[in-house]
Amino acid sequence: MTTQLKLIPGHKKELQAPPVLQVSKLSKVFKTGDGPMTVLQDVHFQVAEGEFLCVLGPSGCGKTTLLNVLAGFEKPSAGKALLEETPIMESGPDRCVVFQEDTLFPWLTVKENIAFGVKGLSKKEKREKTNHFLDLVGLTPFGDYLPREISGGMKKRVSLARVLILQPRILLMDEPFGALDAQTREEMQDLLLSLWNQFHHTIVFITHDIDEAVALADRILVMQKDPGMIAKEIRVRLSRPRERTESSFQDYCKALYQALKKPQP
Amino acid sequence: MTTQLKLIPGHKKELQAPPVLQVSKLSKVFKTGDGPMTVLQDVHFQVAEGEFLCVLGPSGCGKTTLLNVLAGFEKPSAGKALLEETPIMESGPDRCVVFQEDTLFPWLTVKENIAFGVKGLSKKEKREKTNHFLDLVGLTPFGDYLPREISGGMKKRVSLARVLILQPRILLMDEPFGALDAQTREEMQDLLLSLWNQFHHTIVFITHDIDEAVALADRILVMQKDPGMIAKEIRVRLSRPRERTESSFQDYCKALYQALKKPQP
Amino acid sequence: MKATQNLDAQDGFAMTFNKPNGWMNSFIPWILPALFFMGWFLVSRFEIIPAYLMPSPRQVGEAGVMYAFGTPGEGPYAGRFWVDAWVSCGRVLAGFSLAALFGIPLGVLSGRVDAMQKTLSTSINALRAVPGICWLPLAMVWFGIGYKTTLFLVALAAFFPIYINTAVGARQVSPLLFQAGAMLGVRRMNAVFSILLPGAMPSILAGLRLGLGISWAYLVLGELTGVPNGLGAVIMDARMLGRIDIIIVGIVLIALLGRTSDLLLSGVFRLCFKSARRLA
Amino acid sequence: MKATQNLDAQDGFAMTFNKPNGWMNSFIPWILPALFFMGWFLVSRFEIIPAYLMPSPRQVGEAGVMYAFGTPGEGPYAGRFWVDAWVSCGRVLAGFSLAALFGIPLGVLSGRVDAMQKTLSTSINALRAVPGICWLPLAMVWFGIGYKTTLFLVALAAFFPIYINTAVGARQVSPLLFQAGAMLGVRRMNAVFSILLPGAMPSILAGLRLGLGISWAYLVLGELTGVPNGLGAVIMDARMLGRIDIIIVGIVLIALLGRTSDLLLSGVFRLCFKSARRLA
Amino acid sequence: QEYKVGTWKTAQTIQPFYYQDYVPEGDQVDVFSFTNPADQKTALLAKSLDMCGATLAHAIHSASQGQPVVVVAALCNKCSALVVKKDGPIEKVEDLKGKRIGYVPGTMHEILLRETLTRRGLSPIKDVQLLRVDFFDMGTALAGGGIDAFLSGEPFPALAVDKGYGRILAYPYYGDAVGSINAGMLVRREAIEKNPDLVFSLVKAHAKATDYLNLHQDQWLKKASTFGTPLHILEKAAPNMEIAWDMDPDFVSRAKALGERMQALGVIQKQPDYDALFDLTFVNRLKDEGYPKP
Ligand SMILES: Nc1ncnc2c1ncn2[C@@H]1O[C@H](COP(=O)(O)OP(=O)(O)OP(=O)(O)O)[C@@H](O)[C@H]1O
Ligand SMILES: Nc1ncnc2c1ncn2[C@@H]1O[C@H](COP(=O)(O)OP(=O)(O)OP(=O)(O)O)[C@@H](O)[C@H]1O
Ligand SMILES: [Mg+2]
Ligand SMILES: [Mg+2]
Repeated sequence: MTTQLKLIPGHKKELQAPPVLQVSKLSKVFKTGDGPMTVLQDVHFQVAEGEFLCVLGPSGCGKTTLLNVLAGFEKPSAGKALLEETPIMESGPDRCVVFQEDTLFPWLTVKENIAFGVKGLSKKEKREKTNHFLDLVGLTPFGDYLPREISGGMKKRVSLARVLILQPRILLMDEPFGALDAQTREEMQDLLLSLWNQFHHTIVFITHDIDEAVALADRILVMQKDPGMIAKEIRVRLSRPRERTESSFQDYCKALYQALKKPQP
Repeated sequence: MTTQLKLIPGHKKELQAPPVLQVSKLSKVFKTGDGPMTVLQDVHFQVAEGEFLCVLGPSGCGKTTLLNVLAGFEKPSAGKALLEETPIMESGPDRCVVFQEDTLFPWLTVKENIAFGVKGLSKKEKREKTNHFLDLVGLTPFGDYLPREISGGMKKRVSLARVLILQPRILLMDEPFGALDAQTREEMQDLLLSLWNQFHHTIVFITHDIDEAVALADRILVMQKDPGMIAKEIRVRLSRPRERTESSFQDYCKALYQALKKPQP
Repeated sequence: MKATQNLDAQDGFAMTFNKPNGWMNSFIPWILPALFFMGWFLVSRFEIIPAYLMPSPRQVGEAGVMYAFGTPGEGPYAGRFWVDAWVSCGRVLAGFSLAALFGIPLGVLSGRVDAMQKTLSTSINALRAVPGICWLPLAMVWFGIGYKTTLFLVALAAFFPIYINTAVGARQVSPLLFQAGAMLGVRRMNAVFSILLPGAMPSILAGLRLGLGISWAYLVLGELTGVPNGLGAVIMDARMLGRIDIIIVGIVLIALLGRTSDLLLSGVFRLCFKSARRLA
Repeated sequence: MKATQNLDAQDGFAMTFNKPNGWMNSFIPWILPALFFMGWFLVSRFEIIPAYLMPSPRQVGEAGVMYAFGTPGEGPYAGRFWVDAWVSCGRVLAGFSLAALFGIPLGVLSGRVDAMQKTLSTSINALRAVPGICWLPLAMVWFGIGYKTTLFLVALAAFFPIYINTAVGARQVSPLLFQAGAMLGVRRMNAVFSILLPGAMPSILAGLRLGLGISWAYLVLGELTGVPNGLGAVIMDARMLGRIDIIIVGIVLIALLGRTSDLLLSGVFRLCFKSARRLA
Repeated sequence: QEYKVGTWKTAQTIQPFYYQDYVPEGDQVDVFSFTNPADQKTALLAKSLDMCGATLAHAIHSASQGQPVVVVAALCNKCSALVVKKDGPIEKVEDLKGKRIGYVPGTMHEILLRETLTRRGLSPIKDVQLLRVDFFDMGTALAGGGIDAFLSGEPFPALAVDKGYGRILAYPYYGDAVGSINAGMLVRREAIEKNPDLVFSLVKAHAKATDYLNLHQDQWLKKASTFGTPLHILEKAAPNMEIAWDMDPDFVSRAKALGERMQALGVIQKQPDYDALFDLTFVNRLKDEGYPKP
């Protein structure tokens, strides 16, 4: 595991590092039966090394589409998406995605799903590493279950574990905790934060939950709909751990609530 | 439509009506490969005519199982579930369910899905009624789309519309808004409340979202896990419309937050 | 909001093609037959295989024209095509319908009722390996010679894929859909028609299409004995007399009829059933 | 947390059965054959159909014993079974493997590449309606008489269901799984083996099972000409001589071998592939 | 009265198609065509047919299995030929040593082939390689080089000659044994017992049709060509085809010789009762009635 830890350039965080991800004037137009449809328009932002960025927006505003471009699944129609100055062309294990939908491999057990992307380790190391991350997401008793035998919430945890195990530089997360109950969701948020503190991933986290965004993010991009654009950018200047009951927390929530409401007529 | 409105005994609400649903000492044990598994144990509660009851509990505590018993999909292992003194044997359009999973018929359009359960109306009446409820859930432009062509959130709205159109006495809702973004969720909550005011359904609403429970319910049952039991019952004595920012609202939230945390060691 | 089904576009595995336009679309399916034909033409043009073994396209064309448009008496098989095609279509349709009549209900039962599945599957899976020709002597004893035996053989062959695919399809319909139906007031048997069959439709249609193809393929066997005409009978006669040209005419005609009936079947189902139109 | 797959229990449509215990489970599949056998026994016991048309179980049994255990020369077919079964199994295996070798890759291509689908589907859908016997004269010209022709005919018949089912299965694998794979570092061609084939496995296995059944059924055709032995050859000889008892022995043996090979195929796949074991 | 008759669609088995002209006024003859004697016989036994054609080998085989069939008239004689590759090295039967020969086990033609070989001092087991090939595929196999020779019935030999790849090496008729007998008309025993007049009507029609066609060979071949074989091939084959109806004790003794060969080969286990299998009463009754008129 040590070899891989070296790959995570956590130390760079202190230096004023250049942005890891740069999105400039990005637009995405889909051809549909009813003609072209602009889903993203002139989206422009940067993500710094080790930053926790949340993208908050209503359903259908293009959050997943944006993520797909960053992940390399979709090409931009206009503008650029750069990973350290290089245009993003392909997906790969340096930019891991936790999908909104269930994308576990149904023919693999929980353990096998988690171990799927691990390469270049001995069998034993691989097993140990898998068990470690299985434990991290609290699924130790369910390692040999198949995806169809566990609940939706548990599936999400497996999805998280199978990318965390790759210790990617950049984590792209698409409403990963949307399907969890309030309590588990908070646990998972705490877990994610602790892992982030440990490994210094750069995280782009998509959510439609205001509380969640405030609890997690260094910075929040509020997206509007039709076409998908960034309506507002809010830097969350709260120390961690954050307390939901604090009034400063609530202030951020209210501000975001307003920001989300505004563009609607 | 008038004929069906008569069926809704909204006027009874004023009289001290007997409970519509009575659940007493209900247990449910599933046989699994690893032996029997007690999912529900000694669950005991009543629902009055026209009441809005929320069941709040963590993932996997047995909420869906409880609902399945009330809907008539599962038989209790012990104890009773009575609908107006009669044991619940079968499911039927008097107890409509909005499921947690997607259960739209994939070969029917949005409109056809909504009209599916409507019986005994002329074609024209049926069409008008369908359009009315399509409008109620804000999907008028999407009437001719297929389920696979609309988003997860929109599917939930269709699921709601297709049972609302039957104007059932009892609505059983299993985390219906869990998949919606914060804003749309609030809209839907408002919509549900306004419909409830209009038609006086008796509602059993399952959620894992504390805010949602407080915003909606007359009474909240907090469930605990392993085995599924009712840990606490809280009557929400707030006038409607309720404001999330009010401190009394927040007090209820905190109380529930505590109640959910407690049983865990 | 319409999310187009772009199976090939995004997944990084399948090659991405520019959507061919309409003209291309109706052209592409003919590439393979055209190539094949060219090969055949060249082979016979340069007499790589002697004509008595592999008749030339011209010979086959002439035999085909004679078969289709000759006046009866002008030569063997002259002008018989229309009657043959007509009766054969009738027999295929009848046999196929019979197979569907048994295959779909039994398949639905097997797919949904465990005990039924257990009772039938072993026997049916064993029987489907039995060569059709083995049944011919038995069918003649059971049904006499003629139409009924023909029907039985064609129906038997088509039964297996229809039954198997219907069972698979019926098994895959989600129990949640039945719950939803029950909750919306669909009562027991009704659920078969309003939920089970539509839900299993893609699989059922696939089974029917396979079955229809096999019906044509077994026509030869069905018309081997006791019926005076039909495409299958002509093919067997031609085989008996070593008329390879007529056999090739038969191949082409049955391939055409098979494909046409396949398109018709799909078309009719799409026309009649929402589920066939909208699923898969 | 294990949610058992209770397709039948909850849905209000399918009948609910108490799970039959192990003893019952292995008993039920034999009900139908037993009933059938009893009917046959009674029919011949009371001579409802004369024995020369429908041999009695005893006669067939004797013919079967002679075929399997007789010493060569003791009578026609005596003791030939073991050699016949051995060579026929070999031919079926070879033809079936050949069909899988072409059918699976072409099916995968057709399922995932639109242009491929367009190029192949019309031709293949047309050809699958062509009776197998039509290919016999052509196959003899192409491959000469003997093993190769046998192989071709068996493989051709098995090809269609394998190809079609693989294509359907490949088409249904969710593009999201490929995205997930790509994100986890699975590179292009690798995705075929680690995602596409496992995802399409239930459908592929169904196709292979159908194909294997058809391989057996077409053995008769494959062994009609040019090979000296084999179950198909025996059946055709028996047919030529009108030995219905031997034909019935053939039916039973091929049904048994077909079923056995079907179970073996499923078993081997379940053993070798997680996806076959764990998906439906 | 209705008659159902089965036959092959070949020139030498064509007579049933003419029965209609020779049955009593108002009677109806339905002719069903088959490709295989076993199918016809099964249909006969299942009472789907009143009479059908069958090779004598098949009739003997059926009778030896105890099936209640009776031959009541001859159908055709000759019709067989041993064919080799046109430009091949084989000039006489002896040259077949070491060659591959196509045959169908259990048939007339197998017996004739073995007879031919043995008479020329070749052992069918040691000296040649017999290869199972369906009759209909023999021509293709010979042309393609898969086999060096085959023995089968017309029109395949004539066809092979006409198409230019085949040459007739020998005709397998030997007067002192099986001779040139080939096929006969079969009925159920029960029909003879219960309804001899019906059988007689058919035999009579058969005889008249046969004689008519023998007199009008052009019509015979023209009709036969409608089955699919070109006329000029049939004309070449004609000398090797003999349609017939009469049976005499000599005919039966040749059949016995055939039966013996079959038993020696193991095709049948025991000899049938030839007196029961061949019923000459119908042809004799016909002759007693003064047919054919001189
Ligand atoms: N491949 C596609 N072709 C056409 N339209 C598409 C495609 N993918 C997405 N869209 C459309 O783009 C819009 C934005 O979709 P997207 O999935 O990015 O929204 P989202 O913000 O992720 O919503 P949600 O919160 O519901 O997941 C939607 O209207 C969707 O229908
Ligand atoms: N048919 C069944 N057989 C066996 N176990 C079952 C069955 N249905 C549910 N369970 C188990 O019962 C427990 C409760 O399940 P249930 O679906 O009722 O939970 P829930 O509260 O609805 O959870 P969630 O919030 O995730 O929907 C789970 O552990 C589940 O695995
Ligand atoms: Mg999304
Ligand atoms: Mg639930």
